[in-house]
Amino acid sequence: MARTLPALGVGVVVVLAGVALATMRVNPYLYFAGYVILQYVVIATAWNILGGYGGYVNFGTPAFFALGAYTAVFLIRSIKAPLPVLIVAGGLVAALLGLGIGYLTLRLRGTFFSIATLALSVVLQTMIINWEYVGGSRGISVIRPSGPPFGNYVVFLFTVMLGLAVVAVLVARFIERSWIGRGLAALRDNEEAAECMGVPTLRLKLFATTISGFLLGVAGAPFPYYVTFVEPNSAFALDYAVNALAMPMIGGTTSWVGPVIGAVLLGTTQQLATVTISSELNLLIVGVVLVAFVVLAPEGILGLVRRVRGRI
Amino acid sequence: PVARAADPIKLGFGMALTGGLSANGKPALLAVEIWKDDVNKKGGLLGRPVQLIYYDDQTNPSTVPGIYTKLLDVDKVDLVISGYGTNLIAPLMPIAMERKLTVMGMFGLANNEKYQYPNYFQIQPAGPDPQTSTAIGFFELAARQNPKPQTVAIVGADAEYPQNALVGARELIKRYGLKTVYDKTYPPSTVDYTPIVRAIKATNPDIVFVASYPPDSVGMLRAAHEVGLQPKIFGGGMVGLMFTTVMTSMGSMLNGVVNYDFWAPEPPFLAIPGIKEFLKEYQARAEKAGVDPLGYYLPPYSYALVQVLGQAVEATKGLDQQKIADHIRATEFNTIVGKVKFGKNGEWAKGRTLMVQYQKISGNSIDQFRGPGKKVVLYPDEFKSGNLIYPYAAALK
Amino acid sequence: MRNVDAGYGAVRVLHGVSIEVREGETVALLGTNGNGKSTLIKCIMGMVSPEAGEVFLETDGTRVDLTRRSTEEIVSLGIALVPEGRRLFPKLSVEENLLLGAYRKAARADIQTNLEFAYEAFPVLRGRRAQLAGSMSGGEQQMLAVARALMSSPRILLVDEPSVGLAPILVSRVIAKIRELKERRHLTVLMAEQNFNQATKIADRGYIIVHGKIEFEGRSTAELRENELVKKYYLGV
Amino acid sequence: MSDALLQVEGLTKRFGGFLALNQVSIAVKPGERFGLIGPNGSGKTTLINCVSGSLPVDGGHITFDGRDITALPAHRRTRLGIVRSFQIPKPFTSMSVLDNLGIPLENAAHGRGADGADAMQILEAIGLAAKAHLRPAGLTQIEMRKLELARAMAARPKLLISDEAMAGLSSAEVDDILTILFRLNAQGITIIMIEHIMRAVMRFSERIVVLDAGERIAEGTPDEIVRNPAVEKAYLGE
Amino acid sequence: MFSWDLLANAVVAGVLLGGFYAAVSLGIGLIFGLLDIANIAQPAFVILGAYAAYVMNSAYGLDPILTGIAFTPVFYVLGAVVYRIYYGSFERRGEESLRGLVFFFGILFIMEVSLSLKFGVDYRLVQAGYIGKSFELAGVGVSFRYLVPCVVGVAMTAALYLFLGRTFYGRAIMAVSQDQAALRLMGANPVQIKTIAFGVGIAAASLAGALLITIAPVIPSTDRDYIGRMFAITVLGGMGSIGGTLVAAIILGVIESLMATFFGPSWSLAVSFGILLAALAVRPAGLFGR
Ligand SMILES: Nc1ncnc2c1ncn2[C@@H]1O[C@H](COP(=O)(O)OP(=O)(O)OP(=O)(O)O)[C@@H](O)[C@H]1O
Ligand SMILES: Nc1ncnc2c1ncn2[C@@H]1O[C@H](COP(=O)(O)OP(=O)(O)OP(=O)(O)O)[C@@H](O)[C@H]1O
Ligand SMILES: [Mg+2]
Ligand SMILES: [Mg+2]
Repeated sequence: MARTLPALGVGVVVVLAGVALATMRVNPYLYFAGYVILQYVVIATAWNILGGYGGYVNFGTPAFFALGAYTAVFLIRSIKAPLPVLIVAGGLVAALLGLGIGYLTLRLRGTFFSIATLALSVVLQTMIINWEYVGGSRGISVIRPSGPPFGNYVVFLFTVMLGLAVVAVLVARFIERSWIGRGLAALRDNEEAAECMGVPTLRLKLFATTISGFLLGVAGAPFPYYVTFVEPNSAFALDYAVNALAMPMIGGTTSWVGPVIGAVLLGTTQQLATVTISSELNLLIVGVVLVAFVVLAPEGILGLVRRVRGRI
Repeated sequence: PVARAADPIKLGFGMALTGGLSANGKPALLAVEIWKDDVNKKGGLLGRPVQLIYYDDQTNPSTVPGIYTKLLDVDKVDLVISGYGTNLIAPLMPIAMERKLTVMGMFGLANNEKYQYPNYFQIQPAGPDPQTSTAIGFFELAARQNPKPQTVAIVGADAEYPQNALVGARELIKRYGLKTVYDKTYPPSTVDYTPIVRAIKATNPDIVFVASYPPDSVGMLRAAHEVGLQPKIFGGGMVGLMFTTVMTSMGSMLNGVVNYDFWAPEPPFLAIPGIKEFLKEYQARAEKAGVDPLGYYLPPYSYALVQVLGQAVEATKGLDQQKIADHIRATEFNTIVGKVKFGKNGEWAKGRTLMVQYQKISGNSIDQFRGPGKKVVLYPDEFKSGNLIYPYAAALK
Repeated sequence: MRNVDAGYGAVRVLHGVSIEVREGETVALLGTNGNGKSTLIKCIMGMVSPEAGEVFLETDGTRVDLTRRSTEEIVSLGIALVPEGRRLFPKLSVEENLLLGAYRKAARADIQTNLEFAYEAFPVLRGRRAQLAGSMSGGEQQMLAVARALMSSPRILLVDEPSVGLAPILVSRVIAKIRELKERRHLTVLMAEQNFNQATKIADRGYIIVHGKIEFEGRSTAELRENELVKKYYLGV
Repeated sequence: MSDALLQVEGLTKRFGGFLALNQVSIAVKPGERFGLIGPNGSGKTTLINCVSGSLPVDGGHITFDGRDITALPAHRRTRLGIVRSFQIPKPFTSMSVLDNLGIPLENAAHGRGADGADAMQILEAIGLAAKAHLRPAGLTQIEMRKLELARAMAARPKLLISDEAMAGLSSAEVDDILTILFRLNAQGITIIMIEHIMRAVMRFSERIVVLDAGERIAEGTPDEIVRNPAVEKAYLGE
Repeated sequence: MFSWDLLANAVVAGVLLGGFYAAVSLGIGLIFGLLDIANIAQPAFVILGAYAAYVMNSAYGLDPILTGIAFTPVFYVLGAVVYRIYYGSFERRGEESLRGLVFFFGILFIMEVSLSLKFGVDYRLVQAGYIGKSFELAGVGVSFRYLVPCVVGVAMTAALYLFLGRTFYGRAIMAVSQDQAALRLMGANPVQIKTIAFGVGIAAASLAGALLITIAPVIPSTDRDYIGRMFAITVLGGMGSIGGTLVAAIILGVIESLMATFFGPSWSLAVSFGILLAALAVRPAGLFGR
C-alpha cells in the first residue's frame, strides 16, 4: 500500500503533463501519432495481465478492441452518448466477453485456448459484418461532437487516451504487486499446484480475463471518434493481435513496465515507418524489427537491461 | 514566408501500397506520378515544380488521420488528394472539413452523402446516384431484352463495395419490377464458390447479378462454368475481371459476361486527346512499378483527377483552397477520360459507369485485349461500341 | 573411465572418478542419493561432458574415445541406457516406443527379432502394445523402458535406478528380468542402484560412490556386503 | 465413525472405460498417521487427487471435519486444511523458493498470520533456508521434495497427504523426511503417507490401507498388513 | 430450397474442399502439432509455393501441381534453414515458444512484403487443362479444380501418415517434442529430426501453394485468409494427429459447403469456428488428440 500512493501520484502528474502538452498545441501530428501509441500502451498492458501474468495467450485481442469500438458506434448512433459513457460501456461489454473466455479456461489451456480466442474473433467479426445498424461490412462514418476542449478533437482524445493508459498501467501495476498477481504467476507456473495451494485459480482467471477484456474494450471505445470511420476489416485487424503479443514480448512480460516499453518502442517504429517510408518497405521494417528484437533481446528489453546491469 | 518561385508545390496523399486495395492503389500512384512528370516537363504549376509526398496507408482506414495530419502539419503540403477507395476516403473527410481543404476523392462511393461538404470532388463516374451506378446499366440492358427477364439472383461479398452495389441492385430490381429469387452474401475469404453457384442455379434465375472482389469474381466465374450456370445475363459488379492478369488467365471463360467498367479500349474512348500518350507512358513504366500492365481500368481516371486539380490551380492562379474548389465546382474540365463536370455532393454531374460485355476472347494472349472488340461497351448509349450477345449461353460459343 | 571430473555449471559432482566394466560383467554402482551415480552414467552417455579425464570404449583392441562424442553417436556404438525416471514417450504407444528403441542403424535389421524378444520377455507389453505409454502404471513403464533399451541390440546396457517408485514385488521382478536378459543376450551391464539388496542379487561386483568419489571397489558381492560404508548406509546398522 | 477427520465413502472414479477406483472407503482419524500402499497403478494417486479436489469423482462421498466436501473446488479444500504434496514435484518455477511458500501462506493459511518470517521458519525447519532465494530449477531432487513438503506445510494443513515424498531418496534422507513428518504429526497434523519404501511406511504408520486395482484389499496395523496373505500376494511379493 | 440433389452436391463439394484444406493444413499439423512450433508464417510459405507455381506456369506452361512437387526439395531446404535460425535463436537458449511466435509473425510480414516487391500486388492465376472443367456422376457435379487438390491432399495425408508411422524418422518426429533427451538415448539427434520435420512441413507448403493457386487467384496477402483455418483444423483434429487433420479439414469443408448451399454463405466461416469452439469445449484435446 505504501508504494501505491506515490504511483498514483506519478500517474496524476503524467496526466497533468499530458493536459499541459495538449493546451500547448505543439505540432498536431504528434497528438495523432501519440494517440495511437498510447492506445497500444493500453492494449499491450491489458493483454499482459492475462498473457504475461497468467500465461494465457489471447489471440482474440482484435475481438475485444473491436467490441469496444462497435459498442461506441452503437451508442453514438442510437443515443449520441458522450465519450465517458462510450468508454465505460465499451469496457463493460468487452469485459463481459472476457468473462466468457474466462470460462473457456476451465477446459482449454495453452495453444487450445489461444486458438479458441482466435475462433471467437472470427465469429464476432462475422456477426458485426451482418449487423447493418453499425455499418455491416460497408463500415460507418462517425461524426465527432463539436466544441471539444483544447480546440481539436484529436488533441482531446490524446489526453483521454493518456488518462486511460495511466489507469491501465496503474491497474496492471497494482495487480502485479498484489496477491492476485502472485496467484496468477503461480497458476502460470503450474495451475494444478496453485489450486492445491489454495489459490482460487478459476476466480483469478475470470478476474484476469475480465479486467483484460475491459481494458481492451476501453482502448477501442474512443477509436470511432479517432478514425471517424469504422469498418470490420480494420477494426478486427490482425495487427492488434500481433502487437498485443509482440509489444509485451519485446518489452518484457513479467512486469508492468515491459508492455509500456514495448508499446512505445514498437508503436513508435510503426508510426515512423508509416510516415517516412513511402513504399511497402514500411511493413518490411516492422517485420525486421519484430524478428530482430525477439532474437537479440531474449527476455525483452527489461531482461536486456537487467543483464547489462548485472554485468557492470 | 513567401514562397519563392522555385519552391515546389507539394501534393500529399496516402495510398494503398499494401493490403487489400493495393492492386488498385499502386496503379493509381503511377498515374499520379506520370501526371506530375508531365506537368513538370511543361514547367510545373504556377511556374513551380510539383512534388509528390505520399505514404502507404496499408488499406487501413485507421492510418489515414495520422498520415494526413503529418502531411499537413509536418510536410506542409499545399494540396491533398485522397487515397484509393471509399474506406480510405471516409476518415479523410472530417480532416478536410475541419481545415477547409479542397479534397479530390479517388474512387469513393457516396462518401459525401453524410457530410455534404461542398469542397469534395470525386472522380469515379458514378454520377448523382452513386449507389445504383454500378448496376444501372446491367438492369437497363436486361429490361431492353425480349422476352424481358423476370427473375433475378443477386449475390455478393461481405465487403464495402459489393455491399453498396447490392443495395443499388435491390433498388433497381424494385424499379424494374423483377422478382428476386436469391439474395445472399458470402465472406470474402470463401474458398469454394461451387455450393453458392449451385444454390443459385437451383433457383433458376433469368439473370444473375454478382458484386464481388477479384478472388471471388474468379471463383464465381469458374464455378459457374463448372456447375453449368447459364442464366440469360450473367455478371454485374465483378471487380477484377478487368485486371489484365485476370483477363489473360481466364481467357475465353470471360466470354459473355456483362460487367461494369470505367474504361475500355473502344473507339469512343481512344478518340479522346491525351489518352494514348498516357497509356503509352503508363505501359512503359508498369512493369517496373509492378502494376497492371495495360492500365485500362482506373489509371486514366486517377490521372484525370490530378489533371482537374492542376487545371484549377492554374486557373485560379494560386493555392487558395476555397477558390480552387469554387472553380472546380463551376467548370467543365477536359481530361484524358473526356469532359468532366461535377455536380451534387461532388460526384459527376452525369453518371457514366459503363456496362461492357466480354466477347470473342480466345486463348490467353495479352495482345487481344489491347484493341477494341473484346470488351464491347453496351451502355450508356453515347459510348456504345457493340451489341449485347443474348442470352449468355450464345456468347459462350 | 579414467579420472573423470564432471558437473553442472559451477557445481562439480564427480571428482577423479575411475571405473571399469569388462565385457560380460554386471557391475553395480552403489551410492545414496545425490552422490553422482546418474551423473557418472550421463558422462558415459555423453549427456554431461567431463571437464577432465576420459571415457572410452575398447573392443577388439580398438579404442574409441567417448568424451567428445554426442549421445547419439555413443548410442550408435551399441551402448543403451535405461534412464532414471524411465523417460518414455508418453504420447506414443507401447509399440511405437519400442520401435523407436531400434532407431540405431545397426539395430534396424534385427527389429523383428528384438520386438518378439521384448514381448516374450515382458508379456504384459504385448497385450498393451497399442496403449499410450503415459497411461501405464509405473511398473509397466519401467518394463517398457528396459525393453526399449534392448531394442537397440546393445552390447552394453546401462541401467539407472530401475527400482525407484516401484512396489517391492515389481522391484524384484524387474531386477530378475534384467539378470535374465543379461544372460540371454550376453550383455555387459552397469547398474546404478541404491537398493543394495536387489543390486547385489545380480551384480558380479560393484563400486560405491560417495560425494562424487569412488570410495570402495568391491570385487565380489560378498566383499561389498562386508564394507563399512554399506553397513552404514544401506543395511541400517 | 463420526469421529473421523477424513471420511471417504464408496468412492468411484473412472477414466473412460477404465475403473481406477471402485467403491473405496477409508476413514482417517484426527492426529492419525495413516499409510496408503498398493502396487503401481492401484489408484493411490488417483484417490489422493479425488480427496484433494484435483479430480472430480464419479461416485461416493468425501467428508472432512464433519463437512461434505465432495463438490468443493480444490482450493477451498486446501483452505479447510487438506493439503497434498505431489508425487512429481510441481514447484512454481518462476519464483524463488521463499516465494513458493508465499503462495500457500497467502492463499490457504491467511488469517493464521502470514509473513516472510513464517516462510523462513518453515524453510529452516526443513533444511532449505540456505536456498531460500534460489529458483527451484537450481535445487536437487531431494531439495525439490523438501520444497514440495515445505510448501504443503506453509498451507497450515490439518491433514497432510504426502504422495511418495521419499521415492528415490537414500535411507538417511528418508529418515530426514520421516523425522519431519513425525514432528508435524506431533504438532497435531494428521498425515496420510503414500510410499513404496516399506521401511518407512511400516515405521511411520499407525494404520495402513492397501489398494489393489482400485479396490481396498486390506486394512490394519503394519504388523497385520505384513502378515496378510492377500497383501503379500498383491504387493510385497517373495 | 432443400433438395436431396443439392444436399448430395453440397456434401461432395465439401469433402473435396476438405481434401484441399487438409493439404494446406498438413504442414502446420506437422510443425505446430508435432514439433510444437507455432509457425504462424506457414501460410506465407504456402503463398510462396503458389507464386512458384505461377512463375513456372506463366513462363514455361508447367502444370502447377507438377511444379509444386518439383519445388518440394527447394522448400525443404528453405524450411531447414528457417528452422536452424529458429533453433539457434530460441530453442538452443531454451526459450518458450511464445517469443518464437513473434519471430514467425515477423517472418510472415517479411515474406509478404518481399513477395509484393518481387511480384507486385496483382492477382496471379495459373492455367491448367482441368481448371473450369467438371463431370457429373449420378447427378453430383465434380469440378476437377477441386477434385485434383482433394486427391493430392488425401495422398499427401496418406504419405505423411505412412512416413510418420512407418519410418524411423517419422516415429522420431512424433517423439521429439515429448522428450528430446530420451530421443538422444535412442540414437537420434533431435535437432536433425526437427530440421527434417520442419523441412517436410515447409515442403508440404510448396504443394499446398500449387493447389491453392489452382483453385483461386493469389496475392501476397492471401495468406491472411488461411491462418485461422489452418490452425483451427490442426487443433480440431487434435494436435499431432495427421488423420485427425484430414477429418477436421473435411468437417470444416462440409460445414462451409452446407452453409453456403442452404443457409447463406455469410455465416459459413462463423459456423465453422463456432463448431470448433463447441468441439473444444467438449473435447479439449481436439477430436483425435492423444
Ligand atoms: N542438471 C543438474 N544441474 C545441477 N546440479 C545437478 C543436476 N543434476 C544433478 N545435479 C546434482 O549433482 C549431484 C549428483 O546427482 P546425481 O543425479 O548424479 O546423483 P545420483 O547418485 O544419481 O542420485 P539419485 O539417487 O538421486 O539419482 C547432486 O547433488 C545433484 O543435485
Ligand atoms: N488422467 C488419467 N487418464 C487415464 N488413466 C489414468 C489417469 N490417471 C491415472 N490413470 C490410471 O489409473 C490407474 C491408477 O493410477 P494412480 O496414479 O492412481 O496409481 P498409483 O497407485 O498412484 O501408482 P504409483 O504407485 O505407480 O504412483 C493407473 O492404471 C493409471 O494408468
Ligand atoms: Mg540418479
Ligand atoms: Mg502414484
